[in-house]
Amino acid sequence: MSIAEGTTAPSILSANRISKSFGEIPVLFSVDFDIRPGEVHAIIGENGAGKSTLIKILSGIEQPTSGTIVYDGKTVTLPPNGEAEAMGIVLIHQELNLAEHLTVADSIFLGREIKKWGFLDLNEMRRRSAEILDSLHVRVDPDARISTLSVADKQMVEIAKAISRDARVLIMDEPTAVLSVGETETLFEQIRRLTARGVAVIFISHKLDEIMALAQCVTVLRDGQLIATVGTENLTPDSIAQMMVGRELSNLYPPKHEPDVDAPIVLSVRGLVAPGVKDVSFDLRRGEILGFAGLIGSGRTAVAEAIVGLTNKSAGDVSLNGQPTAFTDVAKSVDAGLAYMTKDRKGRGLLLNVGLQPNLTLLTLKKHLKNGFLDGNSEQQALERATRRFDIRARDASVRVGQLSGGNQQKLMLGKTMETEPDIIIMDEPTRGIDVGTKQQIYHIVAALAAEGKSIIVISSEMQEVIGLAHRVLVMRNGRLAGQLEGAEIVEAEIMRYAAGIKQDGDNDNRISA
Amino acid sequence: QDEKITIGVSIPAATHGFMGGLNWHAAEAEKRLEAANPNIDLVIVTADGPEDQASDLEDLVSVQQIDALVVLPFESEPLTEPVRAVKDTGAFITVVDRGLTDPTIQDVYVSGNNTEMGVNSAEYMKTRLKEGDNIVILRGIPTVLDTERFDAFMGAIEGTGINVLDDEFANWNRDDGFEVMQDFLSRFPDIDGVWAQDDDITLGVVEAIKQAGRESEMFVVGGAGMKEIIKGVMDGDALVPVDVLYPPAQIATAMDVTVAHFTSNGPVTGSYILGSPLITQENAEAYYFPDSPF
Amino acid sequence: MTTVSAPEAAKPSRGFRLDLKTAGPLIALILLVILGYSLNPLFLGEGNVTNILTRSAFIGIIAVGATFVITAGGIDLSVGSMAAFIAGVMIIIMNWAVDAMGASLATVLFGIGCSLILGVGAGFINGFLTTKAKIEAFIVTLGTMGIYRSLVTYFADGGTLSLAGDARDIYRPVYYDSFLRIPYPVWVFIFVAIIGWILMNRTAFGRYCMAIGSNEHVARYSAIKVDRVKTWTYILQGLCVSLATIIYVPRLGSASAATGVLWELEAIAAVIIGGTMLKGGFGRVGGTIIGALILTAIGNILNLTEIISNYLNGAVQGVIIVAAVYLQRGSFRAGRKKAAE
Amino acid sequence: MTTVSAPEAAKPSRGFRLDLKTAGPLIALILLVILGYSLNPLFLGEGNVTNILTRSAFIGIIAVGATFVITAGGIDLSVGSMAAFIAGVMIIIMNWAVDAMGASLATVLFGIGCSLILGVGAGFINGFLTTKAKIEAFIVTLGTMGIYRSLVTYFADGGTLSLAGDARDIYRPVYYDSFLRIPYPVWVFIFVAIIGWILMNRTAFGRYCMAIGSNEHVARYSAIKVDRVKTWTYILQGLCVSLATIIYVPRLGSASAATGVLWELEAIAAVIIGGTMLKGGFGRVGGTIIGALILTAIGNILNLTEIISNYLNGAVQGVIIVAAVYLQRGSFRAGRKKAAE
Ligand SMILES: Nc1ncnc2c1ncn2[C@@H]1O[C@H](COP(=O)(O)OP(=O)(O)OP(=O)(O)O)[C@@H](O)[C@H]1O
Ligand SMILES: Nc1ncnc2c1ncn2[C@@H]1O[C@H](COP(=O)(O)OP(=O)(O)OP(=O)(O)O)[C@@H](O)[C@H]1O
Ligand SMILES: [Mg+2]
Ligand SMILES: [Mg+2]
Repeated sequence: MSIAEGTTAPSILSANRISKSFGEIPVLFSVDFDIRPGEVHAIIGENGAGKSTLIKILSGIEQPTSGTIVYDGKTVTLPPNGEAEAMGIVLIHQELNLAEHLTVADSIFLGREIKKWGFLDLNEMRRRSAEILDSLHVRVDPDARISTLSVADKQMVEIAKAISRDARVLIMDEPTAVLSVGETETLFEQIRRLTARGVAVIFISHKLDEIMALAQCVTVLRDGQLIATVGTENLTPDSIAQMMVGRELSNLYPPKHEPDVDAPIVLSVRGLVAPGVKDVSFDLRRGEILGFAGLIGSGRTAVAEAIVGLTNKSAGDVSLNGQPTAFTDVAKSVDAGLAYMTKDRKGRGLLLNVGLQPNLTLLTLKKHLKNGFLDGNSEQQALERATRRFDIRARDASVRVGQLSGGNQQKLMLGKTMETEPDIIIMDEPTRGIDVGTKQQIYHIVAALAAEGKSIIVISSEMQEVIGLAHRVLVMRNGRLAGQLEGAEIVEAEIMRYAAGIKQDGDNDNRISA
Repeated sequence: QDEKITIGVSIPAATHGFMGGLNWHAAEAEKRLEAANPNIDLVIVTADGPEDQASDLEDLVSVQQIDALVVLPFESEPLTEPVRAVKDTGAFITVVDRGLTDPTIQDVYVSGNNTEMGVNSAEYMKTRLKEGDNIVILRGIPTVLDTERFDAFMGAIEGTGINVLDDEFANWNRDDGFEVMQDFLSRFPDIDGVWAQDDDITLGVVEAIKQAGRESEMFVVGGAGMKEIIKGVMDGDALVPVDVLYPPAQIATAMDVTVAHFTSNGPVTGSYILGSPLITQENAEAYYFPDSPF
Repeated sequence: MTTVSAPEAAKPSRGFRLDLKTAGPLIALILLVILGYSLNPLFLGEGNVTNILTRSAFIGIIAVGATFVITAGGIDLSVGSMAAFIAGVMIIIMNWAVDAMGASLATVLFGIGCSLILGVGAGFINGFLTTKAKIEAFIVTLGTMGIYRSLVTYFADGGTLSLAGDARDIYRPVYYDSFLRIPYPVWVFIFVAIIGWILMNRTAFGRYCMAIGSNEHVARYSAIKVDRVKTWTYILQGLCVSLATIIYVPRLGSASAATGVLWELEAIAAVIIGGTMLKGGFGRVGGTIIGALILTAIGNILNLTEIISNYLNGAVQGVIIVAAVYLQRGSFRAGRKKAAE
Repeated sequence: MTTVSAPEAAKPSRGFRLDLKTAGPLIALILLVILGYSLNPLFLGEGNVTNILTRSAFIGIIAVGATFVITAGGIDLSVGSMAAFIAGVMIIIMNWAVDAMGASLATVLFGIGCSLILGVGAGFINGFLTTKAKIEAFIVTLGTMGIYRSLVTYFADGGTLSLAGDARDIYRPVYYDSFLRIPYPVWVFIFVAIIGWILMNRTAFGRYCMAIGSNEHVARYSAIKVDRVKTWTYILQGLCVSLATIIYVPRLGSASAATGVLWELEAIAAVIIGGTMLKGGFGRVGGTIIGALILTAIGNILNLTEIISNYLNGAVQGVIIVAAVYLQRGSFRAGRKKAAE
């Protein structure tokens, strides 16, 4: 891809002095933006900076309060509700935007069905879906219902859906937030293929290395203001981060304190078999941060859900502080001091149509009872505490969670889980969609918790996160533990090898328990 | 005499043919009586169930401030107390059709006669059928008056040797009458008579019999006096040769009597039991009201 | 990328699932047939089977429409009253036409045409109030339910509207005659079922209904004209009611306040028994047909036997419905559990 | 960052939102009162107001229970039949007690106790079948609706079950007497309304109901015992039905197959008119109370005037209900539109 080519070409889509307010609350202030065919243009900024809002305006989903949009050299008013797709502007929403009851093929072609004599050409749609999914190396059946897919697979379906459309401008709002390295790599291949054909791609991500790898040009937003638009060749991840956050960002990851090898084992799993899990054994020590790595669908989430009682295990033992336990529901595991934070914040984590406070306290409502009745003040205080601790930013007082920016939803969910004050916490993709500044905060919180003697399992598809945080990393593959890495062994290449099945630990599972 | 007199009329809503006819007669009587007596205001309210009717009675007292009440109770027992409450306000009470459990409440009682209706139907059956003949029965909705009719009928045919093959509820509804009869027809190869008890049901029954082509095997006895049926009886329909009257016009009688209480000089009291005579080709003319919706 | 990942896990094998899901209601129906036959062998007599099929046509046709409404996340409580209303107006119009120009095939066709227009209009009103005035479907259709029922009572003066005899004679065969030994109403039912099935499973419209019922935002963002599609489901429902009325009127030649009482409940029950979800998103026309047959068969079986007190008919009906749905759900419990995750 | 963040951000300004949302049904009710008064000033006479309040107690109390069921994403069609059934059994039991040991306050209290137990039991059955047997609430409660209605018909042998005269005399004041000029049923209604409001808005249970109705998965992941809470909503519903029955029986002293017919529809309508969403997730007990008052007032207004034919009662009722809900929704349309995003 040559940038030179891009710079000479006229821009295909541009925004001039766009402002946007929701009710009284301004979210974007006079932002300019433009993109040329064949270019990947990244938008970065803190959570709530207005990135999603900007691209919603660029795709017609939201109408700007003021300012104009020029598409193909003509000033246009983009039609609402994704109708701009017909004009070649395709958007992948930040939050999953699939109907759970439909099949994969139905979803990919929703609103744009292939017909033969007026009837749906199911075979053709199935075939084409399979083809697109194949090109993305996604192994899902086109006939599978969306509700049966994992979050990552759903995201891949969304990507497949977007790629299948004849886009001239393809806008992706944090498509990689739930993807692991492998899937991300595949996605990038596809993006490069599209840009080579002249498609313009707008790309939002909080993963700065991805931006360096993919984009030619970066627009930085802060507080709804345009800070700068720069070519990536002049940037380093550090300088981007600084532009975003407005301050120097040093050591993203806190220093690892030495794990205490004699610390008692707080959680011990032996021979766990459950839906999606085939014979998994491991131990977790007090004060330890244990990373779980692996590909999509490798069964990490399934392990966590089986442990806390969200799914029924069919075999195996789980003991907590040496006591055998069998949680039949989440309440029991929470009471025992073991909390699980889901990665599916929209479907499993948060009630989107209510406010922040009921969401934050839902898991721990019992703590906010006074004489058996809910104590609004106590809930309010909890919210204030969590807002401070996790830097949750809502612009409007009465905002419902569904209206929060993605990253702020994630922070709220983190706050919700931490409200239980667990001794052991399993975090599934804890920093999904969170900006670097806040990420740093969260990493420090995690490290501090471990130093306090809490034990933490971090399930993450972001390799760097696992590497940067964990004392020990378990790699899963096809529902089994493929390997264990410790100390200096924890490097990307090693993890990948286990995850892809190129390397395997001895068949002896016991080795894996430290 | 110029004092305004308000008379409340509380009846069930027109949910099936008979009640429809009753509603029509009430409305006609209202027009007629109000035209004839300018100082009298009749207020008709319709109810969907016993509790609804109890509420209607309260409303007639509290907002219409009635001087007299004509009531056809949805069910006898539940409405006894509410009617008594109206009586306690000093209103003149006329009860229609279904008697209250405490007859001392009413000043006038106007009624058809469910027992007689059942008995008369059975008597006619007896004239047409002999020992060993088979009949089927289609009942209304499980309520007190249906039970009264049914028990009276069963009592009257007891010992005659006429077999009641089965009885089912047809909800005073044509469609249900049609379907239940269809099923009776496919179930029983030999049916000699049908007691449908209500003319709405009769219409459905007749269609089912015609569909099966078994008109010649049996006859049907309905009840109430629907104009279509009466017309058939007049014309000598062999399938439905007779009908048993259960006059929807009784409400008009009751209203007349109640108005008479205020307009005539002498006191009006007592019972007016309208019989449930058998309507045959000979006397049908007298029961035929082509303008009535029923 | 070496995503060898879960190849087995992802294959839900469509054929299998479809089978299981259709199988649910079907098994319940078969059990019911066996029950009916064992109580009274006449249950499977040709006459009785024809009766059941013909009867189930009314509820079945209406329920096909209801399947679309419910799949798209709506509900229509007005269908029974609407049927009574359409039947009533149709009769008034035909009688008027007979007076004006005598009874002929044209009169009947004219009446049928009016019925179709009324159905579409009534459906449109429900759809319009739901989508444009943004009133809950439950309230809108509860309201129109009262309105239609009242209007027919009013038109009939509390009594019955009857079709003039000569028009009746011309119209009568539509209910009572057969083609290839199958009565016309059953043909209409088959026709509606096939069209409905195709519409639901083989056209974009059906997909849109499911998408809207499943997640309205998603549907909206997919450039689906949500309000239009929803309105169309109500219009379709109205059309189905009108078709049901067209085969209903020749049966008894009359309409009254008692016509179609509680049909809405039966239609919705048929839809749910058939496996469509009340909350929307998942519609199964085939199941609905079976649901309608199950409901009719239950009533029929109760009429064919004397074992139980008449007073308990409703109880038996209730027990059988619950049991039928339990069986049906039970038979693919395993499959559902995963889906429910 | 201009984030107003924590303190203000977190303040959901409860007062304001509550006001707007309660205002909807309230405005409709006020308009209705004005209509009633203009038709007949006696509408606001003390006697009539008392009548309206007392009457609305039945539906109101049942609807409070229904608010919980619906908020948690369920539905209960069986309430009307359940009321008839409980009333019937209660009468049988009391009559039996009178025979056995004479009529006394104890007899009545015994009957009341049995009624409460029956209500809880019936609610539990609905809840159990819905959550454990995993049958759709619509089907379960359609089934139990038929079953209870049949049973009461059976117990009454097709007739009426009447409370023995002497027990009736003791029990009668519960409906007809007043305390501070407010009849007892109204007191019970007020009591149930307050308890219901507190339960919904000030306890964990209410919060759980909303969470479950809004997203069952999230509820489960938030350590909520979904099945248990749902079952409790049905039990609560049963309890409310039983309370309504306890004040109903002394009114008419009897029960029959005609008792409580269509109460389920009225109760659900009251709930929806009050602003609770049929899809669950959002429950408003205060609105339900107003909804019940609106429904009762409509019925009462129809008795105030003779302007319109009785045949059209249902139509007027329908129009008013739809209009009331339209007004209500309209008044905070702006708020909703945004909320619908
Ligand atoms: N529909 C809405 N109503 C009210 N406020 C909204 C709405 N949508 C977004 N906002 C507010 O606008 C601001 C910008 O949100 P936006 O989603 O654009 O952030 P973002 O940059 O995409 O953040 P993230 O990285 O967390 O996704 C946030 O404060 C958010 O709460
Ligand atoms: N309840 C269940 N029943 C059957 N299979 C399940 C269940 N839960 C998960 N699985 C399957 O188990 C596999 C592992 O899924 P899981 O979500 O645990 O993966 P993961 O490693 O967390 O992947 P990612 O988080 O990247 O999506 C998937 O193929 C999934 O379909
Ligand atoms: Mg965003
Ligand atoms: Mg997973």
